[in-house]
Amino acid sequence: MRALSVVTMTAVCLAFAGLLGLAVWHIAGSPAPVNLPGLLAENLDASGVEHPITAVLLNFRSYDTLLEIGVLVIAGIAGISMAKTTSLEDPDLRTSDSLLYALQRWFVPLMLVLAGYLLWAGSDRPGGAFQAGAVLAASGVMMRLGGIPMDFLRPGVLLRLGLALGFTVFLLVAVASALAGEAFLAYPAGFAKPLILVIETVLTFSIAMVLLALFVSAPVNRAQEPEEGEHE
Amino acid sequence: MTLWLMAGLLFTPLAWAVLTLLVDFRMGRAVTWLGILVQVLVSLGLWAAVASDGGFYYLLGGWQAPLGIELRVDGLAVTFVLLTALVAAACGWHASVYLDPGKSWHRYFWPLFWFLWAGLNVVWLGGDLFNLYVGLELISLAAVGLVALGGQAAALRAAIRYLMAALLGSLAYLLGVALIYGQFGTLSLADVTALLSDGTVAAGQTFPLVLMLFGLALKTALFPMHGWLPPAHGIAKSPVSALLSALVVKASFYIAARLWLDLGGHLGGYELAQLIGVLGGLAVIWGSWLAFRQTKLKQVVAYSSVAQIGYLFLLFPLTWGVTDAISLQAQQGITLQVISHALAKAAMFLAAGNLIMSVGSNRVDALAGVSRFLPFSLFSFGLAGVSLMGLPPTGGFAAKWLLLQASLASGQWWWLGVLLAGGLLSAAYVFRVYQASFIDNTDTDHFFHPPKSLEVIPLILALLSLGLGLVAEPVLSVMALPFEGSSR
Amino acid sequence: MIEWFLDGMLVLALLTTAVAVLASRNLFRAVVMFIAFGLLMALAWVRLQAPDIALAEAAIGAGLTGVLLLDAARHLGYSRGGRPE
Amino acid sequence: MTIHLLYAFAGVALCGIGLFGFIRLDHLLRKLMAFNLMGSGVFLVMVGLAQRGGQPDPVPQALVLTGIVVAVAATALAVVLIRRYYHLSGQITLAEPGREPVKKPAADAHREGPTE
Repeated sequence: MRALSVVTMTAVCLAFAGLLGLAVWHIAGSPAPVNLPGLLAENLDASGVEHPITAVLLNFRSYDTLLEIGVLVIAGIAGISMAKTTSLEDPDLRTSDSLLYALQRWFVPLMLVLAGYLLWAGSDRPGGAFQAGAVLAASGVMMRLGGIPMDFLRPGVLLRLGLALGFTVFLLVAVASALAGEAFLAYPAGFAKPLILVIETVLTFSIAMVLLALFVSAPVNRAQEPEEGEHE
Repeated sequence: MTLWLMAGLLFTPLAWAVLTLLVDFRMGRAVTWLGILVQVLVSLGLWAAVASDGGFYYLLGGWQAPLGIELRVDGLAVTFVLLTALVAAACGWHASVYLDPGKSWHRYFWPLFWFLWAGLNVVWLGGDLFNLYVGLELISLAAVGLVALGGQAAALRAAIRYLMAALLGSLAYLLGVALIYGQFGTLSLADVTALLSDGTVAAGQTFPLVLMLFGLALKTALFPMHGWLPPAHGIAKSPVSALLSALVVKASFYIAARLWLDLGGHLGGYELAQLIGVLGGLAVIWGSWLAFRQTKLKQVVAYSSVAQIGYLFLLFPLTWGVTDAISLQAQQGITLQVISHALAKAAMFLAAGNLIMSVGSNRVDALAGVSRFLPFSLFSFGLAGVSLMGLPPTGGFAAKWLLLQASLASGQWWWLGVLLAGGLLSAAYVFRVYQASFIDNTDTDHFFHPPKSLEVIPLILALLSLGLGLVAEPVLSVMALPFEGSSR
Repeated sequence: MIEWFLDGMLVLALLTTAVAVLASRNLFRAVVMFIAFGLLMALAWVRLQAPDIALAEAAIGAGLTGVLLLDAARHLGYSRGGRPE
Repeated sequence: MTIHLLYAFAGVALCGIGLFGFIRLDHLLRKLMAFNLMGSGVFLVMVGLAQRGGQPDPVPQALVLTGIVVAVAATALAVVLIRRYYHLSGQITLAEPGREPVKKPAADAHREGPTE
């Protein structure tokens, strides 16, 4: 019975991959009728940044990015809503490893520098808030594994402020131009570059914070609620 | 003015999500009341603006598609924006009384609630395929977070199952989007439609559309992919269940319907349309039967959602290869079905929550004798049930009447059986609950009486669902509003 | 021609590690293979002229997701079966 | 056929492998990894297919960056849920733990506040 279901599943997955491959092959046969990269290159000057991907993420399609940060914040909220509240200095979580210690001594400062560079590079070459935020979070994880307590990651008001900061700044910039009579998320003429830089900086911080909070909030509390109509 | 309304509509839910994240439950409740007021007023204003001046494309950041993201603000979209404002306001109000402020994790209800609302508006207005994907993920993750909030193992199992189904669905949709972008070089749905209609791109590549529809059907819990829905909707807190059943599953269906109406004529086919219709029909019958067999009250309501969602998928066969008049009739029927089910199901879940709260058990047979104590909640439950059955003059009746006419006019008489059987079976499961509540049970006299406001909210929603049939004409007229396409 | 060979090898390695992630009996091993897969993906993005994604994949895909899964695997026990004390 | 298209086909294969793992494996962490493999496959198709002419296209690259962040958010949420679920039930699959125990009917129902 189980063998039969494996065969069926394999057949289904093979059929799926086959159809998908066929579709890709057919589509690749003719060029796309809309030349979006060309259009992008024409409008790049108006975007305020030189790196096309940053221009797409934070100007042309900034709405996607705003919502995406929202998704990240939701994950963060769900994470801290289940977080353990008693103690972050759980001895179990501390890894007393000399290798890790050495890594921490040498790598953490290096990673902080790298995060700063990635953030700064974002406007004209590869790099940007996401990469920088991830690197920042990774250095935080390393410090955490080394046993540094990180009290600010307790589910308190500080953590929530940190989660919300990047999103709030982004949202305020978005609505400010709308109040001035332009479209939501439009940057005022001439201010695109500094505003994008500000947004990227706070986003880096918030992204790192969310990712770190999700890592730290190992959910081991007993807080729980009975199903409606069930008794404890 | 309209521009400010749009900015308010996009800004308010996101801003309130952040605000409520920063404060505790009680404060969040007060802040939320204000936010609900703002959002309802803005939604009403936008609806009125579109009703008087017609729809338009809203360019985010001032960039035109395909470079930027355009929102499609038409009559149907603003109708759903208004519906969302109504139902979410009711659920938010209910939750603010229903949830216990003493439990620390309930403070996170409010930010998730507002993110969910924001995501729903993204979907109703979305005109960009990738933006819709992000909107769907926003909704899914917020919904999963709400189901899991403070829950025990069973709630977590339901939440994880829901999350896995939602993730697979989103990925299938995204894969379809990737193929569409490869083929057309644009992500704007309007552009893709235009390229197909003027023959720049030859039709015939069905697979991307099938992939997207599969993903969306999984997220809408179409039979036989409905397994994740009853546990998740059954175990969540009642206001959350109401939001999920009334609005969240409609969001993925709405995208599927928009895709089908725009692209189905070029990329779809008769067999595909009939297949989806058959699955919808099976969902109606199988879901109703399972609803009849459940022993827990909220499971009855959850399986009833599986059945009622089935009706929606009759849109696919009834709009493929038929005349414009029949297609419009089917679309109107489905729109009414979405609205009336949203109102009725929200009423039903909220009323069910009240009933469970007062008898202290979630079993159907525990309701014995409740008819003497809770006429209001029971009455709301019944009124909502009447709309689900499709008796006149409810919105459910108007919807099914239109679908019936469309089936006959297009010669697809076999859907009549589905409509008839679905109505009878839903009568069966609603009466079963009623019968349980009227069994005279003399030995118990300890029912908890919920606050009056909790009883009023489902009653209002049920009455709205009931009255929808009487105002079907004006509600449907917004669909025919003039739509001013962008300058392209 | 040498380019095609190298890319072919990379694709082959990607698919092999992907299968290894799913097939390995030991959960811990599977996670390690998953991290290796993430690093190979970063290489693939470089070959696709997408350095931004390569950076993000290395930092997020391989790095953070990997650490997250490793930590979870440690807590859940390395294999199927009962909970560790 | 360009190198980019080769990677698109690698993405197709990854989608197939990931899908198989996703529906076949019961262990939740493994399911999650299969989901991520499938996601990588989708991203490869997206970029590889769009760049089939050999020129880089920043738009799908930006979309994939967004997609990666969304995927990591979903993964992190799933890990949190799975760990808590494991902690509360000792289970790492979605299998039902036998039939649920039969509850006593309403006879023992007692008065409860709005929080049940």
